Formats: sequence, C-alpha cells, structure tokens
Amino acid sequence: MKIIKSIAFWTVILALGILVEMLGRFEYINPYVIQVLELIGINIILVSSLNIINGFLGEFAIGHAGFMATGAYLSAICTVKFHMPFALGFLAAGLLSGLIAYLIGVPAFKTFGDYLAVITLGFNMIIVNLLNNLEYVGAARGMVGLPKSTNFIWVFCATILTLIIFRNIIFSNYGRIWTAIRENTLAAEMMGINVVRSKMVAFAIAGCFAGLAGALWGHMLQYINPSSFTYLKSTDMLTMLYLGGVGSLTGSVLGAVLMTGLLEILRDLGVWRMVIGPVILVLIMLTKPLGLFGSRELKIVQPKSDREEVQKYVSHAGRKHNNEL
Amino acid sequence: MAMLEVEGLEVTYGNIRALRGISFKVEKGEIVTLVGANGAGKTTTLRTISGMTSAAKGKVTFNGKDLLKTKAHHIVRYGITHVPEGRGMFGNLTVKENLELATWTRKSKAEVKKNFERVFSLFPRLSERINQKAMTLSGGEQQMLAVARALMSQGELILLDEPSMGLAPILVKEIFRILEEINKEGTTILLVEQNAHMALKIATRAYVLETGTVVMEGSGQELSKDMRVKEAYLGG
Amino acid sequence: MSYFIQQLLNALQLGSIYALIALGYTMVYGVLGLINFAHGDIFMAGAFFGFFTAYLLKLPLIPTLILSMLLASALGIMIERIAYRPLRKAPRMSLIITALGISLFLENFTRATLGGQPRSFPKLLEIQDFTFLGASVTNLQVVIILVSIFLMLVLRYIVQNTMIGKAMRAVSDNKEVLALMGISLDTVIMVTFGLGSALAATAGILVGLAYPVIDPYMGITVGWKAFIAAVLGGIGLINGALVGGFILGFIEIFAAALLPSTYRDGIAFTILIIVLLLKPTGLLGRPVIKKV
Amino acid sequence: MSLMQVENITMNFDGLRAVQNFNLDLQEGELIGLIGPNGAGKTTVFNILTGVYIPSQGTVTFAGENITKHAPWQINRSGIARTFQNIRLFDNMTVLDNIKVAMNYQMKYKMFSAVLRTPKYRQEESMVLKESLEMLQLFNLVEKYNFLAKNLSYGEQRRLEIARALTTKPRLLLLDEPAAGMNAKESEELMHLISWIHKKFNLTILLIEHHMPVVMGICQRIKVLDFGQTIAEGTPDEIKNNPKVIEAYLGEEVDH
Amino acid sequence: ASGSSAGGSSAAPAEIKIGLSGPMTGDISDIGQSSKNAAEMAVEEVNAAGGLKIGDKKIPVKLVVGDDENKPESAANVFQKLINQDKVLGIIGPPTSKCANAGAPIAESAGTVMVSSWATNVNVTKDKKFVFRACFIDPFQGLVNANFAADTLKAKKAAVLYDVASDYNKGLAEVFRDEFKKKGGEIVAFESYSTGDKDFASQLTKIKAANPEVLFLPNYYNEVALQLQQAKRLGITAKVLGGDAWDSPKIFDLAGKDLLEGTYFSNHYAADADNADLQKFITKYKEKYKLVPDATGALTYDAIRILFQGIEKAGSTDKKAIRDAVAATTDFKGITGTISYKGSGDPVKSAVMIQITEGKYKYAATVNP
Ligand SMILES: Nc1ncnc2c1ncn2[C@@H]1O[C@H](COP(=O)(O)OP(=O)(O)OP(=O)(O)O)[C@@H](O)[C@H]1O
Ligand SMILES: Nc1ncnc2c1ncn2[C@@H]1O[C@H](COP(=O)(O)OP(=O)(O)OP(=O)(O)O)[C@@H](O)[C@H]1O
Ligand SMILES: [Mg+2]
Ligand SMILES: [Mg+2]
Repeated sequence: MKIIKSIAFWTVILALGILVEMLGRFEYINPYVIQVLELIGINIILVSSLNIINGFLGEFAIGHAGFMATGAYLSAICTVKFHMPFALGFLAAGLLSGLIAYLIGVPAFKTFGDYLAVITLGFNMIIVNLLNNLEYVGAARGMVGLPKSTNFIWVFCATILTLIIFRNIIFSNYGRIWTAIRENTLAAEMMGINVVRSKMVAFAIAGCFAGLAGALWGHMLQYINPSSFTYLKSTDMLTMLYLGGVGSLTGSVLGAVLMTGLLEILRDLGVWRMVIGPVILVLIMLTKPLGLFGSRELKIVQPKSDREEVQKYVSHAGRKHNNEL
Repeated sequence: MAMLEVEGLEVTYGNIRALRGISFKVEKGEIVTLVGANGAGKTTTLRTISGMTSAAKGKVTFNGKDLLKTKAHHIVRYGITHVPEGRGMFGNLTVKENLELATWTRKSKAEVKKNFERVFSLFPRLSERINQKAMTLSGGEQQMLAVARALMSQGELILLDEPSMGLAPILVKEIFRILEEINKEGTTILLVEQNAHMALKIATRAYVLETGTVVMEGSGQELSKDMRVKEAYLGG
Repeated sequence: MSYFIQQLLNALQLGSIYALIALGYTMVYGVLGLINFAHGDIFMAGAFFGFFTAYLLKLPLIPTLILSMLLASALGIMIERIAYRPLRKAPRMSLIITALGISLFLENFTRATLGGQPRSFPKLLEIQDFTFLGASVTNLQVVIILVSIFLMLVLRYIVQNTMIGKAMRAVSDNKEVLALMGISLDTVIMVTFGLGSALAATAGILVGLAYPVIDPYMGITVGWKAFIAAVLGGIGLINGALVGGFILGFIEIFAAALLPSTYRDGIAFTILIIVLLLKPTGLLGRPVIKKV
Repeated sequence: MSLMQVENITMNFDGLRAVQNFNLDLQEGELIGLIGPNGAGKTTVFNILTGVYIPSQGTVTFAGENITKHAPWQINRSGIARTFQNIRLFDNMTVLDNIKVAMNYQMKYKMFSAVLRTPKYRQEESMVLKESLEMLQLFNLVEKYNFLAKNLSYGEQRRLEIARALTTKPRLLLLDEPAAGMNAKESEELMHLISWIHKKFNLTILLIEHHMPVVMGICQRIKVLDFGQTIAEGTPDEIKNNPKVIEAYLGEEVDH
Repeated sequence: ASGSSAGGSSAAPAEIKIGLSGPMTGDISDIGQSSKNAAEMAVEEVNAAGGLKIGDKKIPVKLVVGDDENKPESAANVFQKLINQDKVLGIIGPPTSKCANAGAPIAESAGTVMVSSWATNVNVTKDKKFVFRACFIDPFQGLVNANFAADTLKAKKAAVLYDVASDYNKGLAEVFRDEFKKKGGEIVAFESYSTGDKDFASQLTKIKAANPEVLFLPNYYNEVALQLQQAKRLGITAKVLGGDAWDSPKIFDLAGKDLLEGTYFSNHYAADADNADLQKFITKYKEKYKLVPDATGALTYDAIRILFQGIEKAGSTDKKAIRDAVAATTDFKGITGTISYKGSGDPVKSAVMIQITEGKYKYAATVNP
C-alpha cells in the first residue's frame, strides 16, 4: 500500500515535470517563464547545497560561487572543447567540484567560524582570479557557444533528485552528525565523531552539487564568464538561504523560489527594484528572524516518524525502570 | 508596606506556564528563601523581579515602585542586585573587570575601593586570579565571582539564585556565613537554594514552590521540621 | 632602492586605509559578533556626507570631517535602532543577513536618489609632494597613516581602559547580565555603532581625498577588504585591525610589485589563507583554550 | 585488572600550575571519587583524560594504549565517555536524536545506503532506534523523546547527558558534578542511578562531586586534590576523618 | 521588403515595441542610465514625427526597458521577457559584452534583431545572423592605438595598465600589446588590477621603473581619473593613450583638465567634428538630462536608429524582414560615424584618435578599418 502510494506520488511529480516541458516546447508556456523556472531550480540546488554547510553543519561559508564556477567551467570545457555529451560534462562537473571542496576542507578545518568564512571567501576570489587569467577558457572574455543542453526537464529532475538525496542524507546518521557538530562541537567529539572528516564530507557534498548547478547554469545561458561567480553571487545565495530558513530544506526551496521569483516580478521597477528588494528582505528578517521556515520542515520532507516504535516504549515507561532499580 | 511585594505573578514561556500566580513578600532586613523542585519556577521568579523576564500578569513592587514596567538596568539603580543562575560571567573580561563593571552605578571611589578589599578578603582565591579571564576560571571560582560581583554593587536587596552550586562544602558554609553577615549589616536577601537544608537554617521566612504556585509558607524553622518539606526536599 | 621604498610607502598608504575601515568593523564585531556588511556602505555614506557638506556648505576640512562623522554616527545609530535592535535575541546569522540587506539598501537607495555616476571629491587639502629617499610622498599619505595609528590608539584606550569600553566587551559575553550591573545595553550598543560609524566616515573622507572619485558602490570592495583585514589581524581585536590592514596592504602591493600583477588577487588570497592556516585565529588572536 | 594508568601528569596554564604530578591507577570495575576544593584541578584532569587538553607532562594509558595525545573522538572510540560540568547537550536536537548521535560509530552504513534507503540502512536505523529508546527508558526519558534537549529541566538534562555518554558504550565513564543544581532528594536518586548503572553496565566510573552524601555513599575509593596535588586518597571513611581534607575541603563538621 | 509581406494594414499593430537591456543597477549603472536616456530621446523624436512609417501608416514606438544588472543570467531573463512577454520587434543593448553574450543566443534562436550599443567583445556577433552592434570591436581599437603610438608618436617603449577582470579592458590591452610588438615596439610593463580597485600605486611604480614612452590605459573613465592622478604623483611622464571608455564628460570633472592635458584616446567620433547631427544630439541631450552624453549614449542613439531604419525599410513587422533590412544597412549616417554591415553584425566604421587639450577634445587622426 505504502509503495503504491509513493509510486503514485512520484509518477504525478514526474508527469508534472514532463507536462511543463512539453507545454514549454510547444510554446503554450512562454519561454520566459520556463527560463525563470529553470533558474529557480538551479538556485534551489545551489541554496540547498549551501544549506548543508551553513545550515546543518553550522559553519559560515561565503564562497559557494567558487564551486559553482568550477562546475560551470569544467562542464563547458567538456562540451565545448571536447565535444562530449552534456551528461558527461555534468557528472564531471559535480565530481571535480566535490573533490575541490573536499580538498579545501583539508586546510580549512584547522580553523573555524569567521576565519573559515574568510578562507572560503578567499578560495572564491582565487578561483575567479585564476579563471580571469586562463586563456584556455577565454579569461575575462568568458566562454561562449555552450550548447543549449539545459532544458526544463533536466533542471526539474536534477532539482528533485538533489532534494531527495539531501533529505535522505540529512535524516540519516550523516545529517545527525552534522547537526550535532553544529550544536556542540566538543560534545560531538566526545561522541566519537571525527569532526574534521565529517565536515570535509559535508563540504564535498555541498561543493559537488554546487558544481552540478554551475553546469546547468552555464548550459542554460550558453555563456559563462568569471565575473559571474564573484562573492556577489555567493552573497545572493546566502540571502536566499537565510530568507527561507537555515537548517530547513523546505526553507531553501522557498527562499530560492521567493527571491528569484520576486525579483523577476519586480524587474520592471528598474532602479527601485534593488531598493525595495532589500527592504523586503530586512522586513522578513525582522518579523521572522529565523527565516520563513526556521528550522522546520514540511511534512513531506520529514521521514516517517518513529512514533509507532516509540509508542510501544512509552506505554511501558517507568515501570520497567523502577523494577530494575 | 513590605520592601518587596509580589502579587498574583504569572509568567509564561510560549505555552509553558512557569508561574501561575504566585504571591509573597520580603520585609526589610529579612532573609527569605524559595524552596522547590527543578522547574518549580524559582529562577523565573527572580528573573521577573529583576526585569530579565517579562510577566504576563500580576504586580511586583519594590519600596512602592512598580518593577514590572521598569527596565532591568533601572531596577538595579533602585537597589536590587541579582546573582543569576548559571553565574553569568563576562567570560572574556578578567576577574577585576568583572568586578569593576558591577560598580557601574556606584559613584563614590572610596566606597568602591572598600568593596574591593572586602570582596578579596572574603574570597582570597579571586585576588590570586585577579587578571585571569573569567572564562577560564573553574566552576566554583566562577560562582565565587558571581557572588562577589553582587557584593560589589551592594544593593538593598540581593536576589541569589543557587549561590552554593558547584562549591566545595567548606565554601558552602562560608557562603551562608557571608549571607548572614551582610544580612546583619542591613542587606535584605531573597534566596533560592537547592541546598534547602542550609537555606532554611538561615532563613527568616520561606516559601515552598511547586509547579509555579506557592504551596506552603512559614518561618525557616517551621518548614525545616515539616514532614512534607523534609520528604520532598531535604532527602533522607 | 628608491623603487623599494616607493612600494613600501604605497603599501603603508593602502594598508592604513584598510586599517581605518577595519577598525570600525572590528569594533562592532567585537561587541555584537556581527559581521556588519553595512559598514562599507556607511563608509560610502560618510564620503558622500563629506562631499555634500564641502560642496553645499563650503566648509573646510576639519568641520567637514566633524559634521560627516556626526551624520554617519546618526546613520549608524539609526540603522542599529531600526534593523539590528529588534534582532538582539535572534541568532547571529539573522543579524548578518539583515546587515547584508541594509548594505544593499544603502547602495541602491543612494544610487536611486543621487544617480550612479561617480563624483569627484572636493579637494579639501592642498596636496604637497615630498621626495623621501628618492620616493614620492604626499602630506596626505602621512596624514592618513598617522590618523589610522592615532585612532587605533584612542580606540584601544577606550575599549581597554574605560568603563564604557569594558561594558562594550562584556556585551559579547553576556547581554542579559549586563543589565543586572545597571548598565543599559541599548546605550552601550548605541555608543558602539556611533563610534564605529564615525570611524567609517573618517575613512570615507580620507579615502575621498586620496582617491577622489566616489560613487554609491565604492563601499563594497573596500568593505570586504576591511573585513578580511580584520580577520587577518584577529577579529574583534583593535590592534589586530591595524596590523591586519597593514599586512593586507603589504600583501597586495608586493604581490603586484614582485610577481605578475594579473595574479595579484590570487596570490594575495593564497598568502592570506596560508597565514590563517599557520595562525588559525588571526595574527594577533590568541588560540582559544576551551575551558569546559 | 588495571584499566587506566595516569602517570605524573602536569598541566600548566600561562604559569599557573593547575595539575601537578597527578597519578591514578584505575582498576576495571571501580567507582572512584575525585574531590577537592574549587579550582583544585579536577575538571582539568578530566579534560586531559579525554583529550581536550594535552598535558604539559606525563602519560595516560588506557587499556594498554597510550592515549595522551589522542583527540577526543579517538579517546571516545577507545572506550571513555564523559559528562561536562556545564551541561553540553545538542540543544536544538530532540532527546531521541541526542541519543542516536551517540550511536554514530555503531552504524556502519555508507552514504550510498542512506541515499537509497537500502535494507542495510533501514535495519541499522531501526536497531539504533530500538536501542536508543531502551536507553531513554532506563533514564525515564522516553516520554520526552520528542522534546528539544534545551527544553528539558535541569535534572532531566543531566540525566540525558549521562544516558548519552553511556550510549557510546564506554568502559570508563567520567562524571563531572552530576548532582550540581539538584536538591538533596534528587541527588539521592541520582546516587542510586549511578550505582545502578555501574553494576548494570559493568562500568568503571570516575566521579567528581561536591555533594558529600553522594560521594561518600557510592565511591569505593576517593582521591582528594588541592592546588593540583593529591593530598589524600582512601576509602570514604578515611577521607571523612582525614584532617588535611577537613581543613582544605570539608570544613569543621561534616554535613550528614 | 515589398508589400507582399504579411504586414497588411489590418495586421499592423497599434504600437511598435522596442526592448532595451542595460545595467540600471549595480556599480556601472550610469552606463545603463545613459543608454536609457539616449534611447528614450530617439523614441521621442520618432514619435514626435508620428512614429515609424510602415507601409503607409505611421505607428508610434514604445520603449520597454529591462534591467540586466550587468549579470548574464539577468540579461537572459530580460531577453526572454522582452521577446516572449513584451513581444518586442528588436532589442537594443546590452552595452556590456558580458550581458550581450548571454542575450545574443536568445535573440538568435528567437529570430529577433538585437543591436548592441557597446558590446565590443568579438564573440558577441560570432556565427549569429540576428545580432548586430553599433560600436567597433576590441581588436580594432587596440590596433588603432598601437598604430598611433608606433607611427604617429614614434614610441618604442610602451606600458599598459588594465583591468584584468573586465573583458573590454583586457581585449584592448592584449591587442595593443600584440600589435605594438608587431610594429617593432617593446612592451616594457604589462600590469593589471581588478574591478573596483582604487589604488594602482604598486603597478604604476613598476611602470615608472620601466620608463615607457607611452602608457596605454584602456579603462573606464572613472578609473582613468584615478590612474592619471596617481601616475602623475609617482612622476610618470609618458604620453597616455586610452580607448572609447574614456569618452564621458565626467572625465574632466574627475580627473581635472591638467591631468588630461595632452592625452589621447580612440573614439567613434570627435566631438569637435563638424557633424551637425552629433552637435544636435549633444545639445538636445544636455538640455533634456542636464548631462553631457557619453559614448554609450551616442552609440545607443545610433543603435536604435539603425533598428528604426531597418523596420521602416522592411516595411513590415516581420522580424525576418527586419533582420534582412538591418543587415543591408549601408552608409548609415550615425552620430558616431558612418556605419555599414558587410556580411556580419560588426559595423564597418572608422575610428578617430582624439587629443585632449585645454579641456577640449581635439581631432588628431582618423584610422580606417
Ligand atoms: N526560556 C525558557 N523557555 C521555555 N521554558 C522555560 C524557560 N525557562 C524556564 N522554562 C520552564 O519554566 C519552568 C520554570 O523554570 P525555572 O527555571 O524557573 O525553574 P527553577 O525552579 O529555577 O528550577 P531549577 O531548580 O531546575 O533551576 C520550567 O518548567 C522550565 O522548563
Ligand atoms: N584554560 C585555562 N586557562 C587558565 N587557567 C585555567 C584554565 N582552565 C583551568 N584553569 C585554572 O586551573 C585551575 C583548575 O581548574 P579546574 O576547572 O580543573 O578546577 P576544578 O577542580 O574542576 O574546580 P571546581 O570544583 O570549581 O569546578 C583553576 O584555578 C582555573 O582557574
Ligand atoms: Mg533555577
Ligand atoms: Mg570543575
């Protein structure tokens, strides 16, 4: 019964994605809308991967755009220079960015807190500086002529998969370990947790998905340029993350949807858009300091509760204990 | 009129009702103690008096002045000093700086100097550690510092939240001796203690709190003989 | 030789500018643990206040400076009142993101009302050139270096030795208990922001004089650099800001002077990262011994 | 059998000698008390034993292995668990998750299994759930399984911290003032709890405590520190009557 | 285009929408602003005359502005929105290559004409049928400056200081370097900085030590002002050259007359040229916006008028026809020069070298492509 229910659920979700893709192809849905939806999906991947570090692990990374850049560039090199299929470039992007993030982790975790923040920022700046110098990828001119491989269904599936993967990791031993580190690093260590290693794994995962998002992003715009990946991009992600609610996957989705959507809707306001946008952000933070979702999750994100099992114990509670005493 | 009067005080944290309408008073010159199990609301009571927590309902007056509408830092100026639960160190400040901050409301230099001397004679350990960061003090040393800070600012009424927590037995006795001494010098004391035994011994009067309500009151002596109190708080 | 001395002087000037901005940054950080993203924009506002007082009121340097400091303080205090105070009990990150929002607001509001074109900052100081060991120095450079050291000393004195300074340091440890000492938290934080913003305005005007092109977005890059400088020196430490600022200035200048300048940013940040690896809590930061 | 040897450890902080030439030989299954005036260096000893500090001098050997320079997580895995003088729970996690975290090392599934929710994952998770609940039950916390740790009362937090330490399946348990903030009745209950887990889990326990009834009631042997140095060692009765201990620590008359 | 197109009078729309993409916010928002100003002015002029003439009807023009924030993803959104939601007939801008590169593939695949005012990056128009620009490309300006330095100034040693993170600056700098070397010159210093920097002392000290005869600063005017000032302070006496990014009236404000005295830069036109249209444009612009127009403004003005001309010539609202008409532009008398397209989207137009003397632009030389 449960299986049927979940199969039905996923079929509906997938069908929805295919439907939108089809409607888009035959221009029943405006390509503009499709593109904004794609951008939202990519932002969801970026923000939720950042959430792993900033939300669940409790560090303050401010250079996420660096990982996005490595993904975007590597995938572009694969498709443009080596004419590989996009899927390959996509995977390579994820792997490389994950690896780099892991390696960043090696030195990064000698320090912590705001010092770590500066290291991630520094990494971001170094990547941009390198790209600006690499003639092979066009340096400051960027790379043009990326195939238009990113379409709605790609983004849609990638987003859904990302969310499922993140959810499953977060509600597993790994996620609990990260949260424990966030809550009290020393106590976590006293639980036998190798904090440095766990943090590096978290970084690798976050970096990997940021790289995947970068690949999608590049192949959506068909053009990439180092200056798109500066700390300004990183701060955009931070804003979406904290707006939605750090420590909540639902929040990341909401933050990405709201920010991307809202700024798009306000686009016609011109200069004043960037005045009103921040005001809205500040107002939301003032009324909901933990972000819109705080650290709560929607029901469907939460795993099946342990309630049944627990119930068995609660009913006997106390008695057994006292007997043994 | 009593020095401190608490009437029908109610405090809620979200949907937890920590205080459900408690009333009591402290007369000038008394030592009054609040006894109760974990979570009874003792800390909450003290916090509300000193303005750290806001009340939902009720009335708290000090020498006739309404405290519930007064900000915490003004309440201090009325002459109420609070030694909070959990010590409340300024961890990155040295022992000396911690003590100095407690004299913020004191103008007279001579008086401050006198207080310093007195505090150091009561807690010689603190004078040995005068330039150590409070953060690195041992638990008990921090507790001494918290009490010392209260003595520095020398209010008319001192609220103490478990001053003996984490102290060595010899120091516990010492603390209670100090409390009696400053009380004799004219300071009124409202004391919350887990060590009900000792607290009741020095208390003029005492109140027993249970889940946010006062269930018993009487002189310290009376209550320490009461069977229910004995059973619940003094142990076997 | 004169080449080297010239570069040294260049580094001193750039370093003292970073130091100036980092001072205010680090002070607010030390008190509230807040990475005040808006600091760079108060710096920008300070420069604009200077611009307008000098142009509209035709005031000379010192009155312009004082007036701009006052205006910037007012702005800083207002921002604190409106946007940060309600978040006192909120987690630190909410505050940081709010600061980011305020930063964007200040930039774009200035852009929307005053336009995006750069403006030339009035020449409030007659600039004189000297030659020093074959290198060129200006009186302004000397002023900037001295002012940054002077302000560091003043600030250090305030924070270390005065009661308000002690109260400021106590805020980051325990806000609640501060009130129990009879100290108004609001006042302490207000003073902090007032001071920090006045420092930012001073920097804004000195930078306006040294690099006389100002625009609404001038605070972004400098703000980040100041943050980095503050962290490099050991964030929250007043003398750390000065040291961090100077070191960052040196790194940037000499990375470009001795190596290909196209890689300057990359090299500068690599050095920064290496420094943080060797001294994980900044150059002057003491390693924290956790007492548990 | 000797479980742990602490030989000659000394700890200096900026010229302050917090612990001096401390020695300890712990036999498997012992329950030993560590007492002493405030600032005597008791917590510092715990911090050294658990890798939070590396001693300026001396060695710590646990189950035949030199662990002096091991990190806390390695030390925990070799079988030592502790509680803290200032409670350190995972405040924003549920009571149940606090316990589950302590079982992290007993879970062997990999990221891959977690993502795909493989049978291995399910099986281990349900094992963990079951064991965690059993542990909560022992400590009378099952009903609060879904509370955030920070919302527990003080006494409950103490119990949760002990439960969490036990869940890592240690051979040696270090308790730092577990009865602080408890009234006489509560500390009496705690005393029973400790001696009960001591037997039930067949543990070796080292206990720091200022509540004399607790210490005297359950410890087999007591070690007294003052100014970083051992000033006395012996059975509760010996300690109670040791004049040095009375002078430095207990005060004139011993409170019942 | 003939009357055979679908643009019969019944199908003629009530208004013609033209899109404009540019950075209205962000650190180069003044570039977006002057694009917008110039485009609005051109639209007003056309509408004052009743609108664009299509067949025998005059149809008013409406300008739809989109803020691309100088971010490629925003430019892509702006393009999609302009094309698919606002249904514009053509798009002007974006002025920055970064955004133009993101917009171009969208315009191309939607078959909508795009005329960029100031995207000088070679790649923008590459392999595109619907993408045009009104400015010349990076290599051309680099070449013009290199030739001028070598041939006219007879310099042997040149130094360059440019923004490494901006493709315009970098493009000019590199071409200049290569061309100058080809001419037998020596590049004694090739230094860079990053966008947003205000302190160039280190690089300039290095340049000073290399003792060049010519210093090439292919940077934006606000940075050039600081660079000139710092170069002077450090005692650099080389002749200074620059590109069309210098062209802003603000440069006098920011750098001052003295520092600019005797410097040269390449540009599309010389303000003192006896180009009546140009003079008219400048006067009108000044009157309307209380500002002197800069290069972006002038180029935008030309770009939109090229598009207008194309639409009128096509005589229909058929986008393909408009494209063909724009591609056939020959000898368009723009205020920034005479423009023709010969098989690609890059204009064939000549450049001038301008010398600044006594606070005025003075024509120095014309260089033909
Ligand atoms: N910040 C808070 N948020 C939510 N509930 C709280 C908070 N502080 C206290 N409580 C709850 O209010 C009740 C009273 O707590 P209080 O701290 O006043 O008890 P207490 O008598 O001081 O107990 P203890 O002896 O453990 O210190 C308890 O149920 C406690 O869980
Ligand atoms: N990190 C540190 N830096 C400096 N001094 C320290 C540090 N940690 C502990 N100390 C000092 O070492 C001494 C021993 O501290 P410790 O915490 O071990 O005492 P304790 O015996 O646990 O006392 P208590 O019973 O009060 O908790 C104290 O005087 C304390 O001030
Ligand atoms: Mg309490
Ligand atoms: Mg201790």
